[in-house]
Amino acid sequence: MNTSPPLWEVVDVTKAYAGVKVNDGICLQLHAGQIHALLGENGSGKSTLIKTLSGAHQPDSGRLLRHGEPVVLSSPSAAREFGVSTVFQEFSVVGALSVAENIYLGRPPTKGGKLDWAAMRESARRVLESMAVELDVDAEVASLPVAQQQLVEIAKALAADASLIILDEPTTALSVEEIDVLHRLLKRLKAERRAILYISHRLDEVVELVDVATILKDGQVVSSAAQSKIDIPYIVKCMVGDVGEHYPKERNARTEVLLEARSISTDNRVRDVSFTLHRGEVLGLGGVLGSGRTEIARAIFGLDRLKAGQIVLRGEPLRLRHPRDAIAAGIALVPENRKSDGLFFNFTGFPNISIANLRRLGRYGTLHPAREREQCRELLRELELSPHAEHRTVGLLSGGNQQKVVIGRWLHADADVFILDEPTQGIDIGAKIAVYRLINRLTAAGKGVILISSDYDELVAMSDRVCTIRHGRLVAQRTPAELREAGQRGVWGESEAGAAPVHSIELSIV
Amino acid sequence: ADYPAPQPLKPTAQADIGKLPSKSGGYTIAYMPPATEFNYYIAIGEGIKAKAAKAGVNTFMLAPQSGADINGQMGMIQDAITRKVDAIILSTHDEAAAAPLVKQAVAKGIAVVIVNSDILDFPTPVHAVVGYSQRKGTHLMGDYLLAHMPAKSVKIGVIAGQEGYHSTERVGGFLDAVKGKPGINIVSTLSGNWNVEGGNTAAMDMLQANPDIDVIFAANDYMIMGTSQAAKALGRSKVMLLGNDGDTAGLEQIAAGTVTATVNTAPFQMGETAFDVTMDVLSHKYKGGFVETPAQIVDKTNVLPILKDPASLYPKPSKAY
Amino acid sequence: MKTKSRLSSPLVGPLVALLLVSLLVALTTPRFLDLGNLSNLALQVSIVAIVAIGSTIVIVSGGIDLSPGSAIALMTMVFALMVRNWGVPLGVAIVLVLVLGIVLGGVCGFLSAYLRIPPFITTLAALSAYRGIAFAFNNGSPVFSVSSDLERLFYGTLFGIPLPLIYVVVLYGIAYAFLTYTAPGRSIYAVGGNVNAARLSGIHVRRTQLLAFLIAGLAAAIGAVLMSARLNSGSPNYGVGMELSAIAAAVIGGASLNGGRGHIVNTAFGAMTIVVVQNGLNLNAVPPSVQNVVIGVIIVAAVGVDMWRGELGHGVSRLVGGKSA
Amino acid sequence: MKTKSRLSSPLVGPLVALLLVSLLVALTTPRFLDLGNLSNLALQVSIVAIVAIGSTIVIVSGGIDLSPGSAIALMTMVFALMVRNWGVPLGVAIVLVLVLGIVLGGVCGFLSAYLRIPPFITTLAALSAYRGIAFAFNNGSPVFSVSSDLERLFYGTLFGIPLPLIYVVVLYGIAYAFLTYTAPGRSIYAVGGNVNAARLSGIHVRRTQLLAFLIAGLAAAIGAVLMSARLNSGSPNYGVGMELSAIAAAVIGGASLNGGRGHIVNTAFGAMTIVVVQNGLNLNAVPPSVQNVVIGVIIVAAVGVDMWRGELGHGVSRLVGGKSA
Ligand SMILES: Nc1ncnc2c1ncn2[C@@H]1O[C@H](COP(=O)(O)OP(=O)(O)OP(=O)(O)O)[C@@H](O)[C@H]1O
Ligand SMILES: Nc1ncnc2c1ncn2[C@@H]1O[C@H](COP(=O)(O)OP(=O)(O)OP(=O)(O)O)[C@@H](O)[C@H]1O
Ligand SMILES: [Mg+2]
Ligand SMILES: [Mg+2]
Repeated sequence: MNTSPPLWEVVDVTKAYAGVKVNDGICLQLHAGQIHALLGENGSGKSTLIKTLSGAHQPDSGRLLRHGEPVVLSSPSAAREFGVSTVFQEFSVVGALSVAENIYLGRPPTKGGKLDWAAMRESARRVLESMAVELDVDAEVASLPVAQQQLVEIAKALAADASLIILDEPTTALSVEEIDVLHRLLKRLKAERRAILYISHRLDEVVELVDVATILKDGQVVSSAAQSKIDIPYIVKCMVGDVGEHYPKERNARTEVLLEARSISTDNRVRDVSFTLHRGEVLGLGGVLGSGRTEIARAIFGLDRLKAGQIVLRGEPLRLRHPRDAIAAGIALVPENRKSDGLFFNFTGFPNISIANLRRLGRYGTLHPAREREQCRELLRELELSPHAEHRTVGLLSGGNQQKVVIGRWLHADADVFILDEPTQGIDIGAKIAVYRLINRLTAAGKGVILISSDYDELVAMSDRVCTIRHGRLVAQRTPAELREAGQRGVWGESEAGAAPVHSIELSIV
Repeated sequence: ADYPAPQPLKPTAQADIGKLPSKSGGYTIAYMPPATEFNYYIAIGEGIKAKAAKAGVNTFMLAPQSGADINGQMGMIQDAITRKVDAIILSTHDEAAAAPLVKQAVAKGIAVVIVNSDILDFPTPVHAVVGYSQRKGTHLMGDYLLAHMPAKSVKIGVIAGQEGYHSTERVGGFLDAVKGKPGINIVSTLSGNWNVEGGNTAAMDMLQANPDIDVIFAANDYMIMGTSQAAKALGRSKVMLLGNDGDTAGLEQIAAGTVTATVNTAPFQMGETAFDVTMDVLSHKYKGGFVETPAQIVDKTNVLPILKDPASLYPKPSKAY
Repeated sequence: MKTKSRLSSPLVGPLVALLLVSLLVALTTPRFLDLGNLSNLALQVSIVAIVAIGSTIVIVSGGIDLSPGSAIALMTMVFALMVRNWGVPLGVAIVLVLVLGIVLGGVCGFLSAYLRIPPFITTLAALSAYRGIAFAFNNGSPVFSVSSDLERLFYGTLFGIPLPLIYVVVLYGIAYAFLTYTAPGRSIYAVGGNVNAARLSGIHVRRTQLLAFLIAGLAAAIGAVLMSARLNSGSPNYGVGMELSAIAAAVIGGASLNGGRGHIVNTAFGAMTIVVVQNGLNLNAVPPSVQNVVIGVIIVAAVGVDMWRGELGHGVSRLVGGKSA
Repeated sequence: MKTKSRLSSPLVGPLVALLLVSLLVALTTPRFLDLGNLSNLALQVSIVAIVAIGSTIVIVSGGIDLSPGSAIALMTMVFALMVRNWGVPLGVAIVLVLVLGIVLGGVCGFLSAYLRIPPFITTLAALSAYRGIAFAFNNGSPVFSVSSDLERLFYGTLFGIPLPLIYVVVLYGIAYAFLTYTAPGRSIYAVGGNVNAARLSGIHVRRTQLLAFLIAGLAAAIGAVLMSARLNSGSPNYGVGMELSAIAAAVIGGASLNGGRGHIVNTAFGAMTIVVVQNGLNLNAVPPSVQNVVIGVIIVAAVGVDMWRGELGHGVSRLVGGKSA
């Protein structure tokens, strides 16, 4: 353990929103050359603490010490002066600006009072190189997929060359490869004796990376760095108590084919993809970032028109001109970007659930509030959804509950095929397990699930079959068993070539 | 020419007509009022058009829609100069603003005739001025009220236009006549923003605040028509309603008895006169100066003859009288 | 808790504002509370209140409508001409004007929803174009003394209640029912709240955006008919600035210009607040210049108070919504 | 490719639009290309172009400014009175007006940035209030023939070049440098693009929003001085509708009302497009009613074209990124 005096110390910090204490007397110490994990369920107050440490807001009480000296972080810029830089959970990038400008947002290099564009673009390039990321520094950030935006967010924090680097769920959108690169980078920074505070709901990556961990529950520290053991069972126990099996996989696959994609292609990167989804089956889609998994989902959900090929549902060929057609046919999409594509933050939970199937609320386009309440309450119980969902706008629900709301929407719409794009992104282990149980309930009911996940273990554990997507092509289909043999590293990458021929598995399932 | 003899302008305001290029026929005349939103200026334009048609002269109107758009009018004058018209018949809410451009026009040999104005000292020399005196007109209306007092002592409400020259002059003229006279009490003054809508709202509130009002004077006919709607709605048909302009619709309401009287400034004839003067200027017959056009009080007793002569009215009456 | 302030008891704020303003006026002018003046108020508020229904629905759908003032001018002209000059029976003329209103709204709606030109732009263009067309009729001259039956539409009463008051109550009732108890109404909130989520939920986004404008057009048309009835005339000068009063009413009523939020009934309170202020100033014969200043202050104050009330609840969704005006 | 269309060659669209319109006008009226008419155009575009600098910067910062028209009216009044009635030397008066402009802008900026009242509301209130105050001076009558030196500010020339043209070029140069090569300039884009991100990146969000309005106020003040010089007078009626022309100029120039996007130079092209159209219509003596319609159509068309050019680049990314206007 580290004996030198802490670089930063959080002493008894309390922060309340609308009277609710979301940080309650929190203490922790951050040492140079140490990677410190901050763990806890959704809504346990991690980001709130981070915002305090980054000067984004002021604590109601408590102190921050730097080298033992009390300091006040009156604003994000003040925090930066003290050598704190942060990767925020809600990114802090500006879509309308270029990658380079975002990396130096708020502190652009100047020469003689004049902005030095050349220097900015050059150093931006260097930062991205150090992260082994290939990105056009002139690209407009809004034009990049979420994952790459997250990489820009990380680059932004690293470019600040800070003594304390805080990362609030930096890997939600990343896949194994990028995560590896990031971890190697963080370890190097640690070697440079910087302090690192790391937040993630991916416990597998956490345990392999961090030195110590502070665990929060309901805004309080339940296990300090000194106490915490760095192993998943302990952490989970502290966070959510006993949960039993982390991947409670049930195999409900039947032989009946539910959905079939016949060599479909779109203008949006999907090339000649074929697969079948059986009733009660979970079909996993694996691949590196931008391999085109989300794009396949978009094609099946009618968001991108088919250039070639055919989608067949229950033996009937489908014509999808619009998501509406897919929904009408019983296809559901839980989008990877919950906040921008999934939720209505102007609604409470119930309207969010019923929106995709208003027909159920009354005839001739009328809505009966009573009917809505009754239907949604039933789902609320079934999903073990927080009762707050009925009266609070979804912005006030935890990540896990928000995700349940979106899934609940499609249960309410009584869909048959569920496309879950990164369904456990950014939600805590307890909520994840709840989602897994939900998947089991779906498959048990004979529904088909297409699971897109960058969480390798999750994908392998929860899928009945896993397709490998590369450059928009489906290059292999294997059983989880076969994958485990292949081992984790670079499993989706070019490296391992010849995969089992597609048809062989068909037989093995039938 | 069939218009009253001109009175001289201030020497500084009289442009030398002799300096105009002498050209016989083939004239193009631009009529440039401050706005099309006031029917009044359309009526003047129709007067010009009517005469021009007879004389086979080419005229066109160029004006912003809103009287507030001074800048727009200036732009249009600039464009008219660029287009090298022979004469500009100009009416503006803002002499000083127009002055620099008028100077340009005159220098370029374009005849400039100011219409619907009575100022003898335009900031820069012009060739002629045609119009009537705002103050004199409403002063007549004041006298008319004194002559036709509905009671020994009357409570009067005034509906002014939006603050500015026309409102000040017209209300001023009326007040000059009645102020301090026995039995005259001005109980309220509100603005009706020159339009029917505003006159109606102002009158509604005015009649609410002062249920015992006997007379309402409005600075133009639109506002008095809005007022008559309000009076009717509140069942106050006995209130004496006095307007200003001689708008056809206003005259018709006088005939119908819903408005008591107005100052008829005969915009159509003013237009005709302005055209005659302009032609005389172009043919160097005009000696310069200000031609005052008639302004006359019209009430039930003398409205019919006017309405019976639609040829010299714009817009045309809604029915034959 | 935002929910609380928005759905369960969302009516408090603007109503309080209205009552405060009324109290103030009542103190300065006893006459304010005369039955006469109250019905006078009803007449005055009716038109803007009805137009504001449309503005609110467009705002909730995530748009903005700058066109109703000009659209009203155009429609009063067409209406007056139909009845007075073209010999169209009153009833038919009214129906035709309502259709015209829907068309005018539809043009903005189509351009905004299907060609994706920002509503601010399409309706700004309409603001200019519609009034232009209005001036093209009867070469810009107003059309007076249209028909005496027409006047009764506005000045008439039912059981002693002024008709306009009845129209307002009925129309707000319909609007409320539509927004609360129908799928299209719910969709308008959804589209205004999050376009992408709405599209992925299978909502007819464009159709919904269009619908909002069609309703706004209809509301403007009703306003135009009442305006013509009130002044028994049509004029290309009517309705100047109406769009701004209507938007102000919606916003004072707490509608969010980011879309997705707004309670129709509060718009009525917002409209009344504005009219009460004007009435109070007129009753005290305050010069128009000062009136403009006061109106301006009232708007800011009303919204300011509402913002301030909101803060607590909004915090989060502001953050996640990532949108803050 | 979006990047290209935004960063490398963003000037194409609006410039093309301008050239097309000019060509059209030139064909209908040979006189259009007279040197006389061209300098006439320069005079006409100057004021709105300068005011539009402010409107653009506010729009880029994520706001909207409806106040400049009224602010100009107020400032021309104060200016004219200072020079003509209160005996303030011209130079001093100009400086004072510029200060006044900054104050007027500051009021809206403070309310929007620090009290978080949506700019649409604060500036809508100012639109009403400032004109009201303007009317309160000199009891609403314009102030004429202020000073002949004043006129020269507008009608004068330098090496035969009309002064207003020089002002425009210089001011746009400054604005361009400010927006491209200074930290505050970039902050305006950042804040307009994403408030929260900007805040978390240590940008003084509220200060930046305020700054945008201060600049807008200054631009309006310069516009007011030129307006007074052009008309050698001050009047509470000046500048009506100026805010909309200025916004239209910015938007035709491709500025996004969602903030964060917009190229100042294109605003100049946008302003010219509008003025060229008006000029063309005037030269052909097209009646004002038709003019309004044409203006409206032009606005929509210009923006529509720009949108459409964008789509190609945006379409996909928008949905993948999950961001859509
Ligand atoms: N601005 C705010 N206003 C009101 N409540 C808030 C605000 N921000 C966060 N909260 C609430 O405070 C609690 C803690 O939120 P916080 O974001 O810190 O949790 P977290 O640990 O980061 O959760 P997650 O793992 O999902 O990111 C949650 O219940 C959240 O709803
Ligand atoms: N912001 C956007 N970016 C890219 N494509 C879009 C966008 N908005 C709409 N589209 C495309 O336009 C089409 C219609 O989408 P949208 O759902 O908005 O229309 P709609 O409301 O279903 O149409 P309608 O109401 O006429 O049925 C879809 O194919 C969608 O992909
Ligand atoms: Mg968090
Ligand atoms: Mg993806």
